[in-house]
Amino acid sequence: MTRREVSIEINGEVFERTVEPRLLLSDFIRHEARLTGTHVGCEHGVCGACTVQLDGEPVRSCLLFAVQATGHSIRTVEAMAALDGTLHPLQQAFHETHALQCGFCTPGFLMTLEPFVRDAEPAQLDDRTIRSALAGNLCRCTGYQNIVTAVKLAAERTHA
Amino acid sequence: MKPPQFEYDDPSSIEETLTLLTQYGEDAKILAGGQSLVPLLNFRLARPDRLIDINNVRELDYLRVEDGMLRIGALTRHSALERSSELGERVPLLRDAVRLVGHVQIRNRGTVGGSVAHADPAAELPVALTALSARFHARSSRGSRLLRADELFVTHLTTALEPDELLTEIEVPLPAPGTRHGFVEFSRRHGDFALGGAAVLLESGPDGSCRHAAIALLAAASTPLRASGAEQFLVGQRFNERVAAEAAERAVGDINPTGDIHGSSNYRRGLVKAMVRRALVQADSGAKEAA
Amino acid sequence: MRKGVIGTSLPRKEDVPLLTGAARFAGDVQRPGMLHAHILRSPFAHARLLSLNAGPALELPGVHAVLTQEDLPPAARAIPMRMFAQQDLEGYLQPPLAGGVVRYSGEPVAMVVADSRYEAEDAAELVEVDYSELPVVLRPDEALEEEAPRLHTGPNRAGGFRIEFGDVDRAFAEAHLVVEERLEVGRHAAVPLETRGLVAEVDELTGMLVVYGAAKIPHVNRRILARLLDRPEERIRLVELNVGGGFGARGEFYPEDFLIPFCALRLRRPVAWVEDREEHMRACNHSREQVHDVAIALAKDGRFLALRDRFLNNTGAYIRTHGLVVPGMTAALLPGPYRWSAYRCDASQVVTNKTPAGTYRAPGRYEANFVRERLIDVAAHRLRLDPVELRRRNLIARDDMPYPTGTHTDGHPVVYDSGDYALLLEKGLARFGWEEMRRWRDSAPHRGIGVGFFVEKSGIARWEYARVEVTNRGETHVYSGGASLGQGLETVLAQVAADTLGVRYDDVSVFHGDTATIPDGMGAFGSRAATLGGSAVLRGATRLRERLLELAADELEIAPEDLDLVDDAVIARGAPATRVSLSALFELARPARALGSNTQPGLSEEAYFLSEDMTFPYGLHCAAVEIDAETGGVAIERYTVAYDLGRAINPQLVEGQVVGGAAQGVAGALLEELAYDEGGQLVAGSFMDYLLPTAGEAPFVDVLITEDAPTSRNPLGAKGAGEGGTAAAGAAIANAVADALAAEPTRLPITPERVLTLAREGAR
Amino acid sequence: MRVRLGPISMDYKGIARLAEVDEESHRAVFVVEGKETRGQGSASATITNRLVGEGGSTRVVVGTELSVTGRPAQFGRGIMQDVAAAMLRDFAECLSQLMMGTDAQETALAEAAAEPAEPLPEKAPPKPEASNPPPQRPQSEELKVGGVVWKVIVARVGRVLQRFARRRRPS
Repeated sequence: MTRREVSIEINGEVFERTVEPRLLLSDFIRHEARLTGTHVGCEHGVCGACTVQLDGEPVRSCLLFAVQATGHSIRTVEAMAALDGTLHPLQQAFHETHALQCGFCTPGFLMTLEPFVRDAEPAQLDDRTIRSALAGNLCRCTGYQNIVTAVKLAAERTHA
Repeated sequence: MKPPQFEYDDPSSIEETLTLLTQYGEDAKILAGGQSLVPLLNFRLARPDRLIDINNVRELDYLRVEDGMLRIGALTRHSALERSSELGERVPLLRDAVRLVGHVQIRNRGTVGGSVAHADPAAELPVALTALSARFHARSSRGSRLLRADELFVTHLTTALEPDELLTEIEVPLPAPGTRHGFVEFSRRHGDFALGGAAVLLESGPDGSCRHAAIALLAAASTPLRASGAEQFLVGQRFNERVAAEAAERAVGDINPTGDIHGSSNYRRGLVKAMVRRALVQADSGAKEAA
Repeated sequence: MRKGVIGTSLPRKEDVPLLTGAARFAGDVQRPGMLHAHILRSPFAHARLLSLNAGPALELPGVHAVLTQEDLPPAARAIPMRMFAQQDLEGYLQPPLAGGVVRYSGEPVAMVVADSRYEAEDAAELVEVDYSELPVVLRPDEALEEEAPRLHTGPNRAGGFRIEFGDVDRAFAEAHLVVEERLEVGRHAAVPLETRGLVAEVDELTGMLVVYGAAKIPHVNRRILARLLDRPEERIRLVELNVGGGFGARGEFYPEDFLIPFCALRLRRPVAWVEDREEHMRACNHSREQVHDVAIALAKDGRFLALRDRFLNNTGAYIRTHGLVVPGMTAALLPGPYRWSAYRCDASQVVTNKTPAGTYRAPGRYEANFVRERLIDVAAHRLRLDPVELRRRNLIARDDMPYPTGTHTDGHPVVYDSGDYALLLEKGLARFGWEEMRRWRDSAPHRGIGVGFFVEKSGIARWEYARVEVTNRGETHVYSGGASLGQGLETVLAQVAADTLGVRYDDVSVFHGDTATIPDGMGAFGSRAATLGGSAVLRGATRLRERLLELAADELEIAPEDLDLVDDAVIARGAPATRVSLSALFELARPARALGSNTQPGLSEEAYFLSEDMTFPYGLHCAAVEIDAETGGVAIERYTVAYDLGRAINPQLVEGQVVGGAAQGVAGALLEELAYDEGGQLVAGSFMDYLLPTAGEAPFVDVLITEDAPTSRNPLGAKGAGEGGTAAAGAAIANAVADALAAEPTRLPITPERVLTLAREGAR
Repeated sequence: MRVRLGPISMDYKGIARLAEVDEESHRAVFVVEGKETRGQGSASATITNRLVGEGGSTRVVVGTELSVTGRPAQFGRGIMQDVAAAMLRDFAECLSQLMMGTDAQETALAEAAAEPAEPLPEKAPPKPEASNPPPQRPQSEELKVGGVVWKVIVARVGRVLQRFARRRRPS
């Protein structure tokens, strides 16, 4: 198969590699860019653990090929906390409300919810809307309850 | 679960795409949003020799109203539909339908053309577009043609598009002012493909009776299905619960949905009936009209 | 306790790396020269393996090896049981790779090793395997029929036992009412979000075999691996990394736990294997599938006279590490919180052509609670008695504690240690708003409310190890024989250590799961990590505190009882300026100094904790549901779990355990089912059809934690918290659906179609 | 043999054989067995064809039991049901065309409805006869599902069935 040169910007850094077209973006991020915070839970687009932001919008990286990300900018969980280690308000809210247990699904949730919390109007922040916003990410540990609480807390602080 | 090998092209224009399709035809597969195709690749249930990625064909990404038509470029993402205020005002049925497609990550990537070309009878957009009497533009190096939904959708996951053809645009006639709509579905989980559903458009005459009705059924057959018997029945009727129930009964009269572990054929038939009735009631209440 | 660290909802110690993407899971490990394995699995549920030709696969560039059963050493013929083993079961154990016959779809047949996972999967497609299909049996009752296809040399009933006390037959003969039902629980599974994964390598410098990706029971698995590899235990190091959920299934010793290390030894290259979701669904332990023929005998006033059950546990194609644990737990805890004068339970472990089964959160109890509580509701309906009232009349009284139930499991007698069941029942109902919800139910059709009472067990496998140390920087390190699967082990153990020693919570670090730094341990299962692990830490920390005070007493020339340990120093009570820091004490305890002054060198205290027996937390699930009579959809209006744990070390963590557990239990009642077709193909083999609940389906769960009945079986007074959230969820949901439909569901899960069938046919 | 359903494609190598011919009850059973050419899965189908007289026309009742192993069986949402339904429909159409084409006097309508691994019920509503020809598929030359093997099987089934049908004619 014809390998392709790709040049992908992830968290502000450009990664240039020559890859098979079939290489999944999730594998590129994890194994080529060595950013293992993005997790793979099903590889068929249901669990949401591999969610990253493509040009600012949450997408499933297991349903994209690395070659497709050339020229685009990818953001992963590693980019959320400040360089000095200060957690992003959403991360902080997750921490305070016990919104994670095993934490495997957490990066995917954070990538999905970061734009949601940023853009959410206060009127949207009822349980139903929040649950709908995070229904594309599976969590097996928490039963989602504390994640809903974390979203409310983070949104309150963000829009205060 | 890694995809098999394939060659990859990423044309940047329709012309270039058509040339590639002419060259590779059967052996190639169009990659649009990839939200249905890539899982099949990862499972190695699809093994095209070549993927023609049209995500760089920007000329296919548009949404505009002209000449009483909503024109949707095949590469328009679900999320673009969802966000379009014009769509919400002019074709709210489509907006309601697209909101039910998968989850936000799916809608950010999935495309209207991809959803149509994948021809899953349980998918929301093909059903909504069927109810809306949309027409589908297909192009190849040989020329172009325009297909109706009943011409396009052949069976499960199969359209009438020839191997060298590219779906380029979906045109949706704008519903007449005052047209009311309903879109209802039932799935076992949030965002899953539904087990049954219905899309409905109702237009009333000055006396309040039904002048025009469109009913399309979701997951009722191997393709999206118009319930023409029920539609005809509704015309001239004044709407009430009994009429809705009767129309629903007629809508599922001779459907025979495929059963699976989530529900038998019988269960699904009853479910689609309930969905039709509810969609009609929703349309009648008019609560969902306009954004 | 002194600082009130225990009992406080502190933020979790584990979080920051997990939130920032810095945490490392097994799939994140990358070693120089690492190869990737892919397991070739049988597509057939039952077939003779005629031939296997790896030739074409080996020709593919990048392919290093294809291993089959012929390559395995004799010692590795079968994976042994680690719990509730029975001699009869030996003939049903699973080999790491199939030879001769495959017995379930998904059984490992060969292993392909290549430079990348992509290439390994390419190569696996080229391995030519010839099978000759054999007849398939999938249901446990059918497996016991005379003409059923036989899986192994022995009968399809691989094992079983009877538990009995009292005169059951007489009680049934004299009963006012006998209620008998066939009740079934569908097959579902733990399905953690992280699939399993392992990386094995031989450290070139030391010759040590290192396996990353251990979970749950690293020391136990090292023992098994050593035996199968015929290698000394101390030449094997298992390392637990971050673990993405376990719930009973992950961390047991599976075929891959042998194959990957074996392959690394053989190829002398690091070998990685990350299970994909499709294989996880077919390879990792399933659970829950049981068929009960159960009966209850009642007196006229509703008094329970006797309980009789005969049940089959569908354990799939092989007996795995759990032996008879699941049927054992079912039979031992089926009597629940009630008084019975007689009980008989015949348990059978039955093999079929499905994926082998093991434990899943509240193993055996989820099933038992469904069976018992469902049957009690049926009885209440027949007696025209309020189901709650019927329970109230039969609860074991507080004054009867400790209460020997007359049952036992794997050698442990079941003796309830403490409990005030009546009090918990009333508290739970009040919290749920039972009267309010009755009115809610009566105000519209298709609404129902139901309860499920449960007695859980926790802290099985009696002992745990801990070592508590003060470091040269004055910080505290805790080494535990427990393991973390995401439940917050580090947080809880740090709280116990901080509280006991008097140091700051933030200054405590907890280490676990590395056999190189921890000599032994039992791990994390059966809600044991906090109770047994915490008690071991408590004991070690208590001794370390005594030593620190003694050392400081010598240094400050003040009697130990006049000293206190506060944060990072030992201070004189009432004169905090008189102090010696922990780091200074560390220097004093260095060997040269300590040996000179005839004291024990080092600031490290090892402790083992042995519990005389299990503890028994208990609780109540209450559910209110509304049914859509057209779709069969079940909407949960309100859900409450009341749970008495004796003592909650971190209430917020406990609540999280209960809510997450309830989401799993409710999903097992409504959504999740590992459906097979007639040929034995797992058709719910992906996340498209195996329906884990999303945030849209998981109910809001209101949790009431009570501490009315601490246990005396450990110094913390704590009972395990991990499983009660799941234990009675199936029972409560089924009873609420029964109430809404005036019908009697007899099988979980209650899918929309089954709801409609019940609504149509079931009116009682 | 390549089975295709939209983007899904599975290649099998295998055999098709006539397993049973019962002249008395006008019943012919075909068995098709295949192994994935790439991958470990397999597929087998038992196709039962039975002729039923119906006024002036003859109905061919086609039943199929499809058994599939490997990923197509596990990849959910009932795609195997869809594949089976599509295969059977193609089979029926192909058979119908063949028989109508080869013997214009005879009207044989192939009826097909599939629930895999379940004997086909005969409850399919009676179809109007000859005047209503079977729907023409857009690519009737190239069967989407089934491919070459179908044609072979259909030809053989057709021959057997026509033999039955001729014998029925006097009645």
